[in-house]
Amino acid sequence: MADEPKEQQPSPVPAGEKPASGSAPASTPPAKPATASPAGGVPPKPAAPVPPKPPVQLQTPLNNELVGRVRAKFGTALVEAIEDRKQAILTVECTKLAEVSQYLRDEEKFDLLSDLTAVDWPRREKRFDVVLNLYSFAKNERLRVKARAAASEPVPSVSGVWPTANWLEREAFDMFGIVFAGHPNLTRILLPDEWQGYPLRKDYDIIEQDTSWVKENLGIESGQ
Amino acid sequence: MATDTTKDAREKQKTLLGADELVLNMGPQHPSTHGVLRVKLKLDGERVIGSECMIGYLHRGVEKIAEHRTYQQFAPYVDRMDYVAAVSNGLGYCEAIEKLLMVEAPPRAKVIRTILTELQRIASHLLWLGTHALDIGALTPLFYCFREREEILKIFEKYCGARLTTHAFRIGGLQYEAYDTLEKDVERFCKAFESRITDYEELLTQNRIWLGRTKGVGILKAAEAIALGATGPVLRASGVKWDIRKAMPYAAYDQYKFEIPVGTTGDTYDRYLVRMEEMRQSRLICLQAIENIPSGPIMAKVGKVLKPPPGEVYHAIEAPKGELGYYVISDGTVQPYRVRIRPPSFVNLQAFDKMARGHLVADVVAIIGTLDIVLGEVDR
Amino acid sequence: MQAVTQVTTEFVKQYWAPLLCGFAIVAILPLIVGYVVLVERKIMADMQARLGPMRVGPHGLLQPIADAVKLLIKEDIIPEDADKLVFWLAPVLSVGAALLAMAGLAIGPAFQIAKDINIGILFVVGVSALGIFGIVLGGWASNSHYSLIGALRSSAQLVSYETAAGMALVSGLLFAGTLNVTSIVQAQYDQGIWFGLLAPVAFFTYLVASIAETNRAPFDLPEAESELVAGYMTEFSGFRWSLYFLAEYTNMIVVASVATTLFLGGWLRPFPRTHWLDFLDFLPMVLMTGIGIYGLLRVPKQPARVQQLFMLAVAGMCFAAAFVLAAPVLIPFFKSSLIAAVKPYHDGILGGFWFIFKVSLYIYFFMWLRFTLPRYRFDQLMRLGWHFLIPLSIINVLVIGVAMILGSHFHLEGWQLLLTTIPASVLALIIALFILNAEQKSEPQRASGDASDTYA
Amino acid sequence: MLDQVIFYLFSAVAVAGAILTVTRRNVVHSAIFLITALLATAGIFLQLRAEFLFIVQIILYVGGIMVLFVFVIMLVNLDVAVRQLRFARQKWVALLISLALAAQVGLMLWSTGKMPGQGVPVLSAVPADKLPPNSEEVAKSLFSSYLLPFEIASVLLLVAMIGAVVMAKRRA
Repeated sequence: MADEPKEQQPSPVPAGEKPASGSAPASTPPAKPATASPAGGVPPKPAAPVPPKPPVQLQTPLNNELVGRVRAKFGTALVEAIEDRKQAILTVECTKLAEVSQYLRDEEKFDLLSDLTAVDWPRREKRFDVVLNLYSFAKNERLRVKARAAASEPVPSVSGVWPTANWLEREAFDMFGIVFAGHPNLTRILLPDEWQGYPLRKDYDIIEQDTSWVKENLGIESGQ
Repeated sequence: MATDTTKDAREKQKTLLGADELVLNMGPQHPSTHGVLRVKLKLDGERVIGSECMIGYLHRGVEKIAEHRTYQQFAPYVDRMDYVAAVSNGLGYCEAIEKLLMVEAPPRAKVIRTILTELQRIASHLLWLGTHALDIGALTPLFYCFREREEILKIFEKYCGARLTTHAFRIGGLQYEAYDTLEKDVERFCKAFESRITDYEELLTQNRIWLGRTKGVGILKAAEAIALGATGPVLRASGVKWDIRKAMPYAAYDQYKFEIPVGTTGDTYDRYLVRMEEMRQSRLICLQAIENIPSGPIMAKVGKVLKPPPGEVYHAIEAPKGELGYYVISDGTVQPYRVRIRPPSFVNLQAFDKMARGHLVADVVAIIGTLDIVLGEVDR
Repeated sequence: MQAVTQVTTEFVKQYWAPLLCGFAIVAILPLIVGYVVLVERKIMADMQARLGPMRVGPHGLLQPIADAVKLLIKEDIIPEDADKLVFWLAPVLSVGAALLAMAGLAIGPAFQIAKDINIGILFVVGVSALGIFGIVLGGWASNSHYSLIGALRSSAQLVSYETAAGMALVSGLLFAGTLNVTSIVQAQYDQGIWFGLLAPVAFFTYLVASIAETNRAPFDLPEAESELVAGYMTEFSGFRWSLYFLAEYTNMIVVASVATTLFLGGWLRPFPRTHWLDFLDFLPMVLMTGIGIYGLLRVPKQPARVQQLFMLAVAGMCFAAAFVLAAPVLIPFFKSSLIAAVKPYHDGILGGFWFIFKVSLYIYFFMWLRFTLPRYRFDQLMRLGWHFLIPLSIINVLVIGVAMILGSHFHLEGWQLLLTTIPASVLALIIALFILNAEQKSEPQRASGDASDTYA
Repeated sequence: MLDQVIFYLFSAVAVAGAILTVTRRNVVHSAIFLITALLATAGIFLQLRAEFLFIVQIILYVGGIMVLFVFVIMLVNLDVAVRQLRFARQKWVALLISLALAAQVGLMLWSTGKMPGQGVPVLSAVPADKLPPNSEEVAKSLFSSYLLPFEIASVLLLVAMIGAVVMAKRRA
């Protein structure tokens, strides 16, 4: 993660959200994956050299008061605190997720759980990110909390903290197979209960399906 | 005398045979579940003592599709989620990707986006009003609402050629310049709409039956609404004055004056009033916006192939139904690594059980209506 | 064998006229109901800023026939777990009761099947109430929860509102002093005033209760489509469904006829004894001619040749009807000697016209309410019935009785009776509202406990 | 002749309905046959020119009481009823009572010497227009000669009604 920061693209609109990181273009030349061709005319040639270069660093460490307080309270349970495109992201120890959530809701007034979802990084040791998007009415501020979990590792459920997590965790279970410990009713929500496989995992192909289920319940060879 | 005998009947049924619990399966094909929602109701007589929403009948794996399309290719798909408010969906997606790309749409594009999105909000609320009234048994408002919605859809059609799934916006701005009479059309609609909305209110707002059917039904207190993650009119009717258009302005909303209507008790009637007032406010926004559409380009400088720098962004807009959030992760390639859509209907529907308990079957219908869900968005 | 033949001939000889009328009703009523539905759809369309059926025939005039054919040739579906016998019986019961009730009605002074039965209006009310069995048994036999709830709602609703309707009828009957349909109308002629004016509260109560009894909006809970799909009719399709439909609309006609007979002066024209209003006798003729002329004007605007011809035929029928209606009114002008001979036709035709006119107005009111109002919830419906309408109708009977005694004490007649009955009605209304208010004040603590019984 | 045919028709329907009522396993079917029996009885009343009784029978028994019966039956779990024995222990009592009833009726017919077949006097047709108006006559006898019994019955019903309301209120 800790790469040299570099600005990649001059933002066309000055008022736009500039990358929070450094301002000067550094070692690599401006790659411009999205070339500033006026209203799109010529195919953007410079797009070609992008892939080989190392990923651009827009994520900077975040160190504001909130992070300070969380770090003071939970110490090493706060794995990382970064900012990406001006959006705060805290990564916490998976086992501590429920306590941190409780703290964030009660002490830091993040009373709305906007969203809870997961991301699959199959090549990582702990392949899942459980992502919570929080909002605080009092501060008018959003916060993203992440917890990394291995495939079989149960993640503490936050449905006790925010009841809205109930369905959202069910959906994450449905789509990724992440088990949330302490969830009152962890069943599939969008897919049929007997479905095999977790479709949003990266190793689940886009045309893959539970063939036996389809045959048995729909009486057809394939749902495709 | 009839009272006593029927009471006896119920008493007998409870004590002698213990057959007092009735499980009623509502949907997925039922006139008032607004699509393919299936609700299992546990009834005591006609009183709901428990409920379970079963969803997923319209699940198409939109988030999975997103991972296999380029950023631009995926844009039309989002229209198919909340298909009665496609423009809002498109706006949220385009702005999220713009944030990811760190570009901003030019001012002219922003204003036109705002106009169309607010028209879409009116259209979505009109559809809600018509179907909600129909659920409660008032046949006529539905047709009036469709009459007005038709006008809005005509404007969309003139602008981009599509009425329902418009794909009106592009990442970085707009594809089409506003057509010549856009301002005039919008103005004509807005002028006429004022009296039309008064007509609807005359039909319903003071109607005794309407009051009886909506007041005190499906109460959601502010604390409960927040805990259940409800957003949009559902949250505002509970008395929380929170609208993303004001709290974290996007598009051109910071330039216009409008009020955020809030309710007090959080019952179905309050949600009705809030949405009615929101339509009025949207109308005012449209009128303000058409007065001064800045000139200039309509497209920011973005390439034909979009490769946002790696990283992630969460962007939420105030869709007609509530907070519509897009959480997009880029790995630097032309396809998004992950697109998570935070659907307002899905989260709001979770409040259904809380709201329906203790009410009658007839109220269940009113409560489903008042949540204003679209199953395409719930199931994605 | 001979005995059977003898009995049959005896029977036919004695009752050929009512039998014929009965056949006529059974044969024609479905058609009438079909066109009532068409009119309802057209009115609804007009109120909702659209056109309604336009495809079959000019202005959709043949739509009812197309609908009927469609319903008849539909597949007859009986659910697997249904109780076959009851499922078969229920719609027949429903429609049978409704048709039987028609027998007691007098459409004009000339047309009545069960002539001069002593219990007249009671017969109509009692027999039409039997239709409830069709609904209840049909709902039960379908073996579906929606149907069962619809049936339960229906029976509870009917039992509750029948009381109010019956009491309202009693108020009206107090003025008539008889149950016989013909005599009731005659009494209104003698008094020179409709009983609906003398007892407005009773008329209002009956109006509301009759909407509830026929399961029409805003009291259409047994078949509330947004809640119960179609209530007791959910599992019925095709022909059986159309029987229910026929029963519902026939019931509408029946209650409208009862109300017309008792409260709106039956077949009497407005102000039957005011002679300077005699020109009203020409109204039916003029009305029919007007419709005919309008039809003629519309002929060239029809898109297809067939449709033009059909429209022409409709106009022709209107003119023919106008001619029939005009004959008894006009003949005396030319040949005064024929007055006596023509009189029965004169009264019969004009009476029939006015009766049907009033019934149509009543049904129009039903429709109007349906398009305007949302639906009541079941507990609200029951509360309205038991807490307001029933007390109101009972009190109304009491005070109307007192008013009549007072009236006869002061030798008041006809319009003068209004002097006592209007204050009485107002009094009844005030007392009922007072009771309702008192009920509502004690309501909150009950509602919180949620022990209120929906079916009570 | 016609009158007799109609009478025996109605009687047969009533008797058959009554028998089927007690022999059917399905409670709803029993109710339907009970309704049939009641309607047939009403028909006999009508044939006897007792129009008022006819309509009272229909409105009260068929339209009122039977609706509530059916209402109750539908709420009851039918399987339980089916499993129960049709004729429980009371069958001897029932037999005794019905025998007594039959004897009573027979005795009455015997004593008046009007056994069926010796001419049925109750069926002699009186021309309809000769009869006094039915409901008026009922009203007159109720409110003049039978005023006291009528009032006692009314008070009894009122007491029952109030009692039921009070009990219901206490439960609720």
